[in-house]
Amino acid sequence: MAVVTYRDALNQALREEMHRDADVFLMGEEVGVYQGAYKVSRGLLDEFGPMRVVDTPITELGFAGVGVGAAMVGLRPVIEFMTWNFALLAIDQLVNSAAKMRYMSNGQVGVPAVFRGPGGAALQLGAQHSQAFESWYAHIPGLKVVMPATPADAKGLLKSAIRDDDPVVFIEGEMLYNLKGEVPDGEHVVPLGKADVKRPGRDVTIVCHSKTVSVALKAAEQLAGEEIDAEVLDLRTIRPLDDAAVLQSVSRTHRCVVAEEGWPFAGVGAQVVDTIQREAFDELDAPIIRVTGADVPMPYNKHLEKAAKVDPARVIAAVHSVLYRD
Amino acid sequence: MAVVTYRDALNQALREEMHRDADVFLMGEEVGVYQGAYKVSRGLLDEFGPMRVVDTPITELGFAGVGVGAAMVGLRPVIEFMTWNFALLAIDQLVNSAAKMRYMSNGQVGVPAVFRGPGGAALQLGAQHSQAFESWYAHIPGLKVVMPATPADAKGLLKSAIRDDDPVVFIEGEMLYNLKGEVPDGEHVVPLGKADVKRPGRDVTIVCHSKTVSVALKAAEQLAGEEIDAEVLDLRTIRPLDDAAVLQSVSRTHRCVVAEEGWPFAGVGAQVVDTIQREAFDELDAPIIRVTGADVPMPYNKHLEKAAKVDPARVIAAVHSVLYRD
Amino acid sequence: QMVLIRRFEEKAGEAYSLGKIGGFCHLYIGQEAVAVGSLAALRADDYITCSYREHGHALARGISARGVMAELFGKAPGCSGGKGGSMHLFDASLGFLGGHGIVGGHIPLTTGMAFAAKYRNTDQVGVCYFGEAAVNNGAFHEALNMAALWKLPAIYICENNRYGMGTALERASAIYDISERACSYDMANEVVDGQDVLVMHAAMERAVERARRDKHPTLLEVRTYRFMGHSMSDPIHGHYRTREEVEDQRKRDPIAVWSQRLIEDGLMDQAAAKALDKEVMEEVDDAYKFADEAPDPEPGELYTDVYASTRQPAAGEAGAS
Amino acid sequence: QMVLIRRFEEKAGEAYSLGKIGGFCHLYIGQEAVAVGSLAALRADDYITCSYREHGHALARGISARGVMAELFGKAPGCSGGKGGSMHLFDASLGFLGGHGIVGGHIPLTTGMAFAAKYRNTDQVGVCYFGEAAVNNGAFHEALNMAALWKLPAIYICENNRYGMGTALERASAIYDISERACSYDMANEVVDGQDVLVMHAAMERAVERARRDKHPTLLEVRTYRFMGHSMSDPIHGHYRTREEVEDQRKRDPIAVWSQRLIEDGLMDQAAAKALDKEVMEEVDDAYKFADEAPDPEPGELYTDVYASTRQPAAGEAGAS
Ligand SMILES: Cc1ncc(C[n+]2csc(CCOP(=O)(O)OP(=O)(O)O)c2C)c(N)n1
Ligand SMILES: Cc1ncc(C[n+]2csc(CCOP(=O)(O)OP(=O)(O)O)c2C)c(N)n1
Ligand SMILES: [Mg+2]
Ligand SMILES: [Mg+2]
Repeated sequence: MAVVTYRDALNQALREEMHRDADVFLMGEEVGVYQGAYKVSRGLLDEFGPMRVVDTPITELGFAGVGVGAAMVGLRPVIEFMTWNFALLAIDQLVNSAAKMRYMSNGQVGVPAVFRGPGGAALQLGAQHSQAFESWYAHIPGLKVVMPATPADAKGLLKSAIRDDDPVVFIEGEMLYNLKGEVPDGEHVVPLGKADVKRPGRDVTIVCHSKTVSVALKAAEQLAGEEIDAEVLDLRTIRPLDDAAVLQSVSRTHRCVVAEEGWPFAGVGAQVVDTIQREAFDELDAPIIRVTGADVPMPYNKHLEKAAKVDPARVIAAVHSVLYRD
Repeated sequence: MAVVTYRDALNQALREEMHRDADVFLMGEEVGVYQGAYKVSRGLLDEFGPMRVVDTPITELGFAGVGVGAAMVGLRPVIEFMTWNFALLAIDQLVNSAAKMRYMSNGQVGVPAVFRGPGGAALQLGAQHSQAFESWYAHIPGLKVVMPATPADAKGLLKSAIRDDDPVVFIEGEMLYNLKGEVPDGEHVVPLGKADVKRPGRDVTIVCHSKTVSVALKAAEQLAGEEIDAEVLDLRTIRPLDDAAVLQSVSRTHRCVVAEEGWPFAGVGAQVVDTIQREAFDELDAPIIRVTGADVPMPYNKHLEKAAKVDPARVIAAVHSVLYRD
Repeated sequence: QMVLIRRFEEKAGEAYSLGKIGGFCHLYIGQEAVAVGSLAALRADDYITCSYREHGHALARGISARGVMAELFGKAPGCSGGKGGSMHLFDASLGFLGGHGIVGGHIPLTTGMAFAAKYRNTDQVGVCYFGEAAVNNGAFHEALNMAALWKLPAIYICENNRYGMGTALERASAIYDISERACSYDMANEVVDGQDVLVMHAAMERAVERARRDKHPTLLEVRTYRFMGHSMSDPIHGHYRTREEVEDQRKRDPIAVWSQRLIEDGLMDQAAAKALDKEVMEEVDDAYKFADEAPDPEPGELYTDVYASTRQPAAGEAGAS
Repeated sequence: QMVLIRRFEEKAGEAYSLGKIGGFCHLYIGQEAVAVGSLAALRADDYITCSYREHGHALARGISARGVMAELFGKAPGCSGGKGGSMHLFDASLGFLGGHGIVGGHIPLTTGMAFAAKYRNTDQVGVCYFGEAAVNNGAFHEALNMAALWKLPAIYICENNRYGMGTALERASAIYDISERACSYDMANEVVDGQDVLVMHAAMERAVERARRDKHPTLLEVRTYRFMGHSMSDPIHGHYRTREEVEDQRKRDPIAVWSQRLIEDGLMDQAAAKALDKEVMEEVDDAYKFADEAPDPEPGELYTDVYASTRQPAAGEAGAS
């Protein structure tokens, strides 16, 4: 097991898959000469050349469509959005082209493409650059949505996403790129659609994904000090959601908190709550509490920004309330 | 009270508001010479001229941005999307410009614009033309989302939306345009943010909006035959959601079904469920069941399409299950 | 082929009025020479995408009248299994990669297919058909810039029928000659008479050669005209154009132009023309009968082809609940 | 003013390295003559929008150094209350309608402001500043087409500094002369030397006259250069350009060009130049001190200005829960 950063884990996945399959190529803004806006693609241009590592103009709608078109005829594009905020310009191609092609064509034409890049907030990037859209993409039948929280998952899930025959929305975390963690050597693939217990526990289930996983783990540590044993369940894939894993955990703990970085209204957590109360109504000893980003555009000021984000304190408060400890 | 169609009610609202306020103008594809793709703007070009009823090129991103820009300097644009499916191309302007301008500018610059057009499915328009995106827009702080189900609400809510100082996403129903109903004569304004009990009942609450309101009413009628007295609560405004009205109804009926046209994952109904279980956990005698559109791109074949849509039978089945009658 | 398309569309219009075809239905009557003349210049392995007004292109590319008509009827043997519909005709085996419903949305797709041809170093060509109203859309601008920048074997065929729904070209575009838009991308361009199938064919052959051999994309502005309404719900001449204008344009009916020439050149006589028409009518009637009697897709088809795996994500069952 | 911007940006860079400014910070050093020369040709009631590289425009338009610096520090007295940040500077009273962070996104906004001017029949002008990389984006295409089609009083100023982040113009655009893109819209256009403030001013005055008097929009391609990295996190010359190129470009420093001329023309001497610089330095230091000591926004500000009514939608409280 080597310790690598989330960034390098993604870089390994790209390199390995491009070696494995000549149909895999990377396209996006600054992925080549600039080595990637966040250096995820460092070294790939030199290694694979400009036909397989393609710098594009700032035309998200256009190059997303190019990726879909190339995938329609059998290539396996990995389309990088510098951030998912900019992908709003391309969303018509993801929703109206990528997600529907297989269905409209009665299975004749699939779109084996991966759309990836960092989502959510970083530090003081302001309202237009600090948004989490996973619940949007997960709303769309035809798309899959993957959000790794650790270097090992980042590598293993990206490899699966590239090999998947359906369009995959792969949302990374800008704040996670420098996160270090152990990654199994050699071929390491993590299946899509499987949640992962990042910390087992008996008293309460904290459902989370992406950046909120480390927040939940921090909260769980502190809670352990209060004799509260929290289970941290990392969804990893948002669509298809691993309902079984969620229900299984909650039917053991009977209490649940759902944390996510995004806005509350119709977020991923709302779907998790719906599923739990529908399928495990009698298992619940308390209402499920969600912890989400504040329901406002992200402010620039660092204190306001901090207050808008999910932190261990708010997760702990939610756990206390589902345990009626407050 | 005059009986008018939903289409004409909208037309009246536009005409009256354009007479009332010279800053109000209508812009979009085919709104003028063609009299509106769905004839909602019939007669307005002749009455107000080409400066206030503006035909645009097929450039949703562009003319949505034009609307936002005009609103930033004080005009009150009503931007028509021929359908909300096409608005995906403009969504960057709604989310990154309209929804955030007031916040980013510290309250200096608001965007008093209305974006309107038909949403959801009609008949056999296929996968790209049959989508309901209300949960997407309602996810965004800074936007308001309004969806009238009757001619009276269509008129009253559109007038409120036009007078509102924030960007309003106003989603009509193509299948509702010919719906007839009584509309109060003279000035008729319906406030945003208020749900409406379309049918009072004691045994179960059916939360719905837009096209599912008539479906719920049909279901309620049949249920009455089985001695089940269903309350039909029309949300009318999706954001801000009238939580108080929902909670009030459910705490009387103790049982709830949530119906919506859109896809299930993180839909509007998921948010309603989250709110109810959080705020009225002990009031619930059964899990809340959602009835949604099938989780697939809309098929063209009419039988498959019918099977994909919400209908009274599925609402009734859901009511039976929350009443443990099956 | 032009006659086939004409008769097919007439029949489709008939079926629509009988309620056998639903949804939006955009007829190609008046523009037949564009699809027929241009597609004849392509190879079997080239890639084609169209807008929603694509019945003619589908037939000209070789999808059977039965396959297209059955799709319009939404039946299982339709070329998209009855799940796509009039706006979404597909036949991957012919490189016919859709009917697309979002104006301009398929232009970048074609750029991507041309990219794939270059990537794989084949000499395939990607061809995209769209209307003149689509050139004002950002997707057109972004897609053509990349095709020219990367020297891709793509051909963009703008079928300029003067109107986008009820909006005349000059009320939507700041310039009248769409072909001039090519200058923004330093792209080859030509204005073509779309009512003369031979002229269309010749221009297309030049474009195909540029793409296949020189890897240089082309923008063709094809001047044509829509004889019918925008879709079945639109009158032939609404508020936006006059009966006179339509009548006047009908004088240059592409089929008349063509048969006249054949007759002048002695390549065909009235009898042969009649025979051809009869033959075509039979094919169309057969297609109609086939479509009418064909089965609907199985109810279970509702949930297939959402993903490569037939399995539905959990939310799917919720939706069906 | 150019000197003010230069010193201000140097100070901002300093503050950034000290961690007093966070997020993305895009300096305007090297391009000062563009904002100063062009904005001087405008009237107080005209509308201006910019990209995220807008510190210079904000200062040139008259937002105080204190107001801009405090915003970069995220402080309450900042011109956007500390909630907007470096990329989102606003002062509605000056018609300075933002700093915008989505490349190309503000171009249609300006078209809308110009539309409003025409709608109200005032003779205001809408001016939009954006980089050369934005011209490949669909928003540019759609916005300029409408401005030309509707004859709106808009001026589109493309600050061509040769690079969009690490991508050279010629690697992103199929044509080198951006001004030629105007031909797609039959729009007036000009190529301007952006390093000479007087040349810039003269060109802008012509454009303003066309807009104000003739209601005819203009696309100005302004040739300039970015002396620093794309943002604070980007080295001055990364993999994408050479030190030599940067050094070479620095020879045409807009401030040197300008002061040299003044001195040649005897309008200024070295002493006066020094004095001016000193004065400016004091203003910038004052701004820095002010920003550093200024208070943060009240915690409650997190929830204000989301809607006109301060009241939050129910979901808001959920989010805060
Ligand atoms: C993005 C988008 N906006 C609007 C529509 C509605 N619409 C369908 S066809 C059409 C007109 C297109 O005209 P043109 O491109 O000239 O093609 P034609 O119909 O003349 O063949 C419009 C506005 C759409 N399908 N997509
Ligand atoms: C739609 C979109 N895509 C990508 C980005 C990321 N980005 C920010 S600035 C920039 C380069 C823009 O270059 P240019 O337009 O030339 O302006 P300059 O920075 O040179 O002033 C990019 C790619 C963005 N902000 N918006
Ligand atoms: Mg047309
Ligand atoms: Mg630049």
